[in-house]
Amino acid sequence: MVKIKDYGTYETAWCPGCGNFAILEAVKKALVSADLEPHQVLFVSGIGQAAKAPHYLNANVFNGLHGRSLPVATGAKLANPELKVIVQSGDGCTYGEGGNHLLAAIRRNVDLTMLVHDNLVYGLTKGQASPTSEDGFVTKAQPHGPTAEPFNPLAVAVAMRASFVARGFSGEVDHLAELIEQALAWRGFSLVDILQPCVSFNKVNTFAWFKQRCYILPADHDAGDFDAAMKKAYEWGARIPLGVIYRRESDSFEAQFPAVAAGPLAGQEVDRAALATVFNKYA
Amino acid sequence: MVKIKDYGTYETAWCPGCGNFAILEAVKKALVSADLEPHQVLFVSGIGQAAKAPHYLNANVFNGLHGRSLPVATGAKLANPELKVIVQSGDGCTYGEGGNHLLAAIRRNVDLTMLVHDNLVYGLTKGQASPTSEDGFVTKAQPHGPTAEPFNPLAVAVAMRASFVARGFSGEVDHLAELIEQALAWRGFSLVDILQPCVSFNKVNTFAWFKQRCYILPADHDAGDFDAAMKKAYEWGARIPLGVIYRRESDSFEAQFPAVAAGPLAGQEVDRAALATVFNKYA
Amino acid sequence: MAEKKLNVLVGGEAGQGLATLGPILVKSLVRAGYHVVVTQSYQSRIRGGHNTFAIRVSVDKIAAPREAVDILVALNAETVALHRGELASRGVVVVDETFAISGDGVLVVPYKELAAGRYRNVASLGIVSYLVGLDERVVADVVAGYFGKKKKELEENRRALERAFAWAAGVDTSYQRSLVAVDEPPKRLTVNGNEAVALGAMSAGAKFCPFYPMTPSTSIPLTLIAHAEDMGLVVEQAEDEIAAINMALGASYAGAPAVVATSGGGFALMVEGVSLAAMTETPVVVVVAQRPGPATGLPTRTEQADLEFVLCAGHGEFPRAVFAPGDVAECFYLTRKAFELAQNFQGPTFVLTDQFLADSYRAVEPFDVGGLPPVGAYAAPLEFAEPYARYAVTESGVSPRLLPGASRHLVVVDSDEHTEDGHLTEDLDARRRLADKRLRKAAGLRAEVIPPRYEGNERPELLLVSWGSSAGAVAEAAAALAADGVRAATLHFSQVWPLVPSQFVNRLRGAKRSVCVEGNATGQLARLIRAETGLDVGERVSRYDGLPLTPEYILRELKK
Amino acid sequence: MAEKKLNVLVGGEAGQGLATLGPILVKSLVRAGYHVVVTQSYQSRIRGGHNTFAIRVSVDKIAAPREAVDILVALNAETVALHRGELASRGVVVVDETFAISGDGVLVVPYKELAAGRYRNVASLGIVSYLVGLDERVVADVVAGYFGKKKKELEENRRALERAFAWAAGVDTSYQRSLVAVDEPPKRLTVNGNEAVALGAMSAGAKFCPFYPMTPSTSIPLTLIAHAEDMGLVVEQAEDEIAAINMALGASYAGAPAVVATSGGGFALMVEGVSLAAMTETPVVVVVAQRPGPATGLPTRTEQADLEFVLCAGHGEFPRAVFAPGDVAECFYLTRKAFELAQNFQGPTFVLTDQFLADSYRAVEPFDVGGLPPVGAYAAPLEFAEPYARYAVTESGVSPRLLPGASRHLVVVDSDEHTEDGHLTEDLDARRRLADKRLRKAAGLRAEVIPPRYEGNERPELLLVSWGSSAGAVAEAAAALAADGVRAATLHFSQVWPLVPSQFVNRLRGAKRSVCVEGNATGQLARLIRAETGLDVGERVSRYDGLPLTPEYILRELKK
Ligand SMILES: Cc1ncc(C[n+]2csc(CCOP(=O)(O)OP(=O)(O)O)c2C)c(N)n1
Ligand SMILES: Cc1ncc(C[n+]2csc(CCOP(=O)(O)OP(=O)(O)O)c2C)c(N)n1
Ligand code: SF4
Ligand code: SF4
Ligand SMILES: [Mg+2]
Ligand SMILES: [Mg+2]
Repeated sequence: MVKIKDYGTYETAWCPGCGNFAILEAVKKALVSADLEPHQVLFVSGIGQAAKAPHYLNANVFNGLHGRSLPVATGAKLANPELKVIVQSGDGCTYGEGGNHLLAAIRRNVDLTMLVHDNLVYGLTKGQASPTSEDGFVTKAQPHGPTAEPFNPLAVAVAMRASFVARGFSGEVDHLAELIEQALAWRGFSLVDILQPCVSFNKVNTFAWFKQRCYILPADHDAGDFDAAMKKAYEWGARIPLGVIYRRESDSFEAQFPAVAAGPLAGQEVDRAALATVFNKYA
Repeated sequence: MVKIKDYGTYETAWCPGCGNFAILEAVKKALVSADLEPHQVLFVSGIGQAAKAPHYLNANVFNGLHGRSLPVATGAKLANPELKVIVQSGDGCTYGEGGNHLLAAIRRNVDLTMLVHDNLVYGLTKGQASPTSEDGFVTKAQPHGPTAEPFNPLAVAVAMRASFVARGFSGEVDHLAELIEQALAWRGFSLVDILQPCVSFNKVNTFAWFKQRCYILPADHDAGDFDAAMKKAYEWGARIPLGVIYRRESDSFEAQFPAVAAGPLAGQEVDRAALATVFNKYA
Repeated sequence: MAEKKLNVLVGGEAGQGLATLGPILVKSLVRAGYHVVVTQSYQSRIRGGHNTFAIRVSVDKIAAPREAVDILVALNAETVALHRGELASRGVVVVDETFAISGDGVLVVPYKELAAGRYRNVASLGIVSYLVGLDERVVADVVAGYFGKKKKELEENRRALERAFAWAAGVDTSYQRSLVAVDEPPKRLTVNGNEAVALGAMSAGAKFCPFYPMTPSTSIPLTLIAHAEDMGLVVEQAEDEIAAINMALGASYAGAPAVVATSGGGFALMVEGVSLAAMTETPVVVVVAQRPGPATGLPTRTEQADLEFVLCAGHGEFPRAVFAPGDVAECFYLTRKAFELAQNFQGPTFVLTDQFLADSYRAVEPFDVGGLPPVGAYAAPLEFAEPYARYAVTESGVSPRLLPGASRHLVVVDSDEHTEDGHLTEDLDARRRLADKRLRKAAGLRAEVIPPRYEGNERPELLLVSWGSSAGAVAEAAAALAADGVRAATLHFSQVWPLVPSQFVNRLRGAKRSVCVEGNATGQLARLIRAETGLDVGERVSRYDGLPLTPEYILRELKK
Repeated sequence: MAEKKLNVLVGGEAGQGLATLGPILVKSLVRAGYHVVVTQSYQSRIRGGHNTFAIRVSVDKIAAPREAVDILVALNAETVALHRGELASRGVVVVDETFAISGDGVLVVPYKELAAGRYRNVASLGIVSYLVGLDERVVADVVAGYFGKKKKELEENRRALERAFAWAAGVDTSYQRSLVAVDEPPKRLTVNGNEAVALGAMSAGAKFCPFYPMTPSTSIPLTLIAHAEDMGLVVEQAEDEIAAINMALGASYAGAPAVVATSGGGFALMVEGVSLAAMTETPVVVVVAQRPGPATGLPTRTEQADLEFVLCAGHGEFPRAVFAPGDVAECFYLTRKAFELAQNFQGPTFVLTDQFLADSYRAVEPFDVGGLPPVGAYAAPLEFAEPYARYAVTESGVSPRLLPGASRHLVVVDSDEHTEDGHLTEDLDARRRLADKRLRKAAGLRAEVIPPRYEGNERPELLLVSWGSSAGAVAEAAAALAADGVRAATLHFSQVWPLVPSQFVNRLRGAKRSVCVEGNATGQLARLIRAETGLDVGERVSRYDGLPLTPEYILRELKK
């Protein structure tokens, strides 16, 4: 049985009061509930405050470039389908710089879990608007608020009939842990957008702001119903739903590659006879 | 009064029978109906067969990099809001390499028209699957068909509540010309996905295939209704709707920049007095 | 005895207010007539960790940071532990009483009596200001300017300052390190490298700056935004760096002089766009503020390791100009020059700085608005053949450039090889003609090169060769050697491409021993010089631990 | 009299079947025991325009294309107009009767009697095969292999071939250019540069190839896909080149030897990923098939202008190895070597080819499967300290590499500067130690460098220096000069980084006159040699009109 302490405790570089702490805790809880051992898990992240999270637990880690976590994760999963691959990064990283990879990951339906720490701001670079920043969110870079409308990741994911689309909140750790556990158990691509206060740069969407608005979706929300999901994806403002918004069984990406079905590529020797046959085709 | 011949006739590098010819014709018709003179218009394109289109008429042209037409167009429009800016490129260019820019352009709602020549294939590079290629579309690069689900540009655009979302077909030139004219008249970002046969590399979605399925949306389609639009965006297969799928008035992007409101930036001299005041702030 | 030079180091956690204290103290010092060189050292985090703000201040002109600390202002106990060893003799340490630190030169401050927690940084400001002999009114003025509109904050801070000055007046004079007063201080600006780049761009006529945030470049667009309304600028946060440079090219094509600023990783994403700028012959100024790599590296530290990368960035062959300012004033003037060349030669030009310079405040002579024509403004060509062809082949390689929409002439530009009228072609003769045309611009750029600056002994036994932000450290190291009787000289490149060997080979040949001093591990300038001249700059001083070169570091390495 | 060498040029529009005719003819010639050098020239369009497929064929080994055409097979009238001037004396032109072209050496073929429109290319194939003296059965076999499963097509093509041979047998023998027959032709492979790269990668143990299509690199992933099921490869089309290289790094980290292939513009987008490979110390082979730039340039033509770009690509400093195969066999073996070094030194290595070589079919000695150990396969380290640290500092700079998930040891890699265990750090001593560790790998790479190949006179009056795909043209030019009594020699680089000056400086010094022959405008190898040695390769032959270097071109330029 895996225990929380197997995942270790680390000093972090986060600000006291940051929502990242609770997300980290929820992630650990989910890993323990899923009975995953540290070496079975690979965390891939980009760059940002959120993207530091994998450094703060015991696991395999590939901390890559800003915006490029999903392609790395896709490659790793294809190379070793036995790894439980979890991507962790910020809203800027995932919906900004990395937007094109998110579209591709949803379409591919790779079996991995994407946790977006969504603080509606660029934290590490000191508070510029992120794609999810709301209208009128004033920063040094956006003195009159963002010039573009906010990106609604859930609506886009639902519109693409993504495999698993959920929203969590760092202020509901147990619920979040459960959500992550569901995402980990899901076969295919799972997107969990996690609302998170940034105490240093987001003075609008604070813990209290979220707390007041967030509610856990009732059991009767039909995550299999596209229209209902789209409606929930657009609920924002007075009330913000938490939970699995949309879910759709679909074919696994990896299964399309016979080599991947045979297990980790690293273990597969070059077939000399096959190679000779291939060479011969050019004779 | 502008005439079709003002837009010239050029030799093209397209295959005989390609849908691009009809799109070019429709574009010219729309420009003439809109009474736009060649020098008032700027075409921006990427790289691909579609992206060659602007070379085949008289206008200002910025033929840039594969996937990067939208940022160029955005910059040009901000620098000179008096230009009528039209972006023309392929499905690979716009939904593949350029996916992140499409998301950003929709969110920004820049006043420009994006015409996507959607032949469901990479033409210029000789027939690999594009993001819109259907399941089972076999190519040399996809011997068992694409590994990912097709991208539905209309659904994503509608989910993002894009300003103007439409679909045309190269086999309905007059309807297409009208659609483009509407897009040109629209204030804000207008996306026109144009179905187009590629006689060389797409032997599935042929002219006949499209012709059989495409129908013009009846007048009672309410393009202002999100749910109705989403439904139409997903209609594909036996029947494929043509026309304006979704429409939403929203604030103009350019208006947020006072300098842009004052006309072309090139004409604005550096204000020496203001500069002196700025310098003084550092004293 | 009053001091002519001092080195003040303020240290603490991120979030303790260094970023307020430091600039206010610096501006006060500059207003009081002193010269300054600031070195900021911070971590890639928002709260906690350990940051420092070091101010070297002097009555006379200075060019570099120094290592020995005269006054250490510790906002937390860790700062003392980390930096006590750097104290000069008679060095003073300013601590809070709760740190329970004592000893020679330790000034224990009862901060809780002076100000509430949030305002302690301003209390520290007051104390150190008193110790260096600043007039309270000067500091209070700067504080007022800083908190300007926030009435309540201003009030609290002002009170903290007052109390601190009052308390400091009562301490033993042995803690004082008063600077020699400057009578009738001349007006100077307090500007860091990034601000100077931004101001230079504005003065040159920049109208458009799309950006994606990346340390240490971000304050360039932020400075432009701060003045956007006054100056009629358009500054837009892009979805990524690829978008940023392509937006810049679109805007520039349509007539708006454009600049992008980023750091190594972001620049990597702009490389394809750089090649596009060259092919379409579109002016664009690209500022690369270097930080240690590879990859994310040390995002908040300094290095000079992207020289070769910037020189060779982009597929295909095309001319470019690369500037590497040696100080803050050069950040201003060379950014202007980069605009001028981008516009005149219609292509990409580069300004290569680094975190040290980007964040280094200096006292700068006021820029003379009258003497600064906007070089970036688009000037319509006086004549051109009709029908208009954007890429008309000319002797200089520069073609008359019109703007789309500005006349009935059509402006067609293409990333493919093209004919003179801008339309794509597969004609291989046209290819050669157009490639030659583009490459001919190199001659024009070469004619405008800023020669490297030679200073010191005419027949040196030691020549220090350097580029970019290390100018000051090298100059002061050479001065120290000269003071020790060494026949020393310096050869400094503020433009690193193109190089015109005839401008400097005799200097290299004339030195007995030459050493290339660079903030990188592999000696990139030395390699470049050899590539262009065949000459070997024999030895190297390298630094690549994330910190800027200092005179002391150079002298230590030279002795090895 | 039978010929020992011939030059056959087939020309026509895109869509007329050159891409079928050419490879079948080539394979037939190779099966008949001849050597070949193919040059493909095509436009960036799918139908129309003007394409050529040139086959130089010889009984003896040959290395380069030639300009004078012995047999011109014109699939359209335009081809005659464009290429008649290139005919050698006694040259033959094969045309359709509808072109209404006649004259000396013109063989007018009544194609409509031989085959329906779609099969005329195979009728042409039959005629030219007959003219060069190929056995009909050899050609028919290749045709059968080509159309393999498509029964009906095969039947029609076979009939066209038969009729063409029959018709050709009746024409005047003056049109024949029979090659000297090769008795018992040895078994050789017919492979082009891209195929050889792909086969080399497979043999080396490549398991993963993410790609985004880009001419002229696309047939590398396509060749891998064609054999993916047999060889257990994963080939996936990525959303863009940034994704491609990052997917490759993810897969490689997890144990799958990975390769990406692209051209200049796509490589520009991979530059940030290259730097990431270096920082995370992840093996990856990057193939860059060059084409003329800047920007989109001439997408289907050839050039050697991305040498400096590839050498300096990526922010920050790190070691790399860059190979530039001189022929198709080298494409195979050097790709293997690139895998070997990527795996052994844990970082990015490069294979730099170009459109000419990528598309150039050659007769290659069969690869000996027995003698080709999969170098790319991951080998677990024999020992390592515990707790496991991915970046344990070692003398060689290479750390024991484990795979994630393969054991209980955790494998942590980071794009930030990191400690030995892979976790991000801001410790500046660690920075220096880890940077030194990474840079130390350069020594290991240097020890493995393939020296440049020197051939010819030991005291040359003329030394031709070259790199990459121009090897053959330079060798044949030197041979022609030698035949004319010139004391000529060649110095050819198939590995262009690192350079080890001691391996070749004496050769440069020993030549009276040296000329650097490059497919670019600015002389990039010459500059690189000067950067590394201080030596000036005096003169240059440059070609940058999109066509490959030929012996004739070089000789003409040398005479200028
Ligand atoms: C290519 C590139 N561009 C920009 C950066 C600078 N950068 C680092 S983190 C960051 C934003 C982070 O925002 P987000 O992803 O929301 O994470 P947060 O810090 O808010 O958790 C940026 C722009 C970078 N590292 N690389
Ligand atoms: C950065 C980059 N990657 C790849 C290419 C090669 N390329 C040129 S066109 C094209 C695909 C075009 O497909 P699409 O946009 O659908 O246009 P179509 O030819 O089908 O009209 C590709 C991949 C390129 N020019 N630049
Ligand atoms: S800046 Fe914001 S997101 Fe980053 S650690 Fe601090 S509170 Fe958290
Ligand atoms: S390849 Fe397809 S899209 Fe391109 S010109 Fe030919 S038919 Fe049209
Ligand atoms: Mg964020
Ligand atoms: Mg297409």
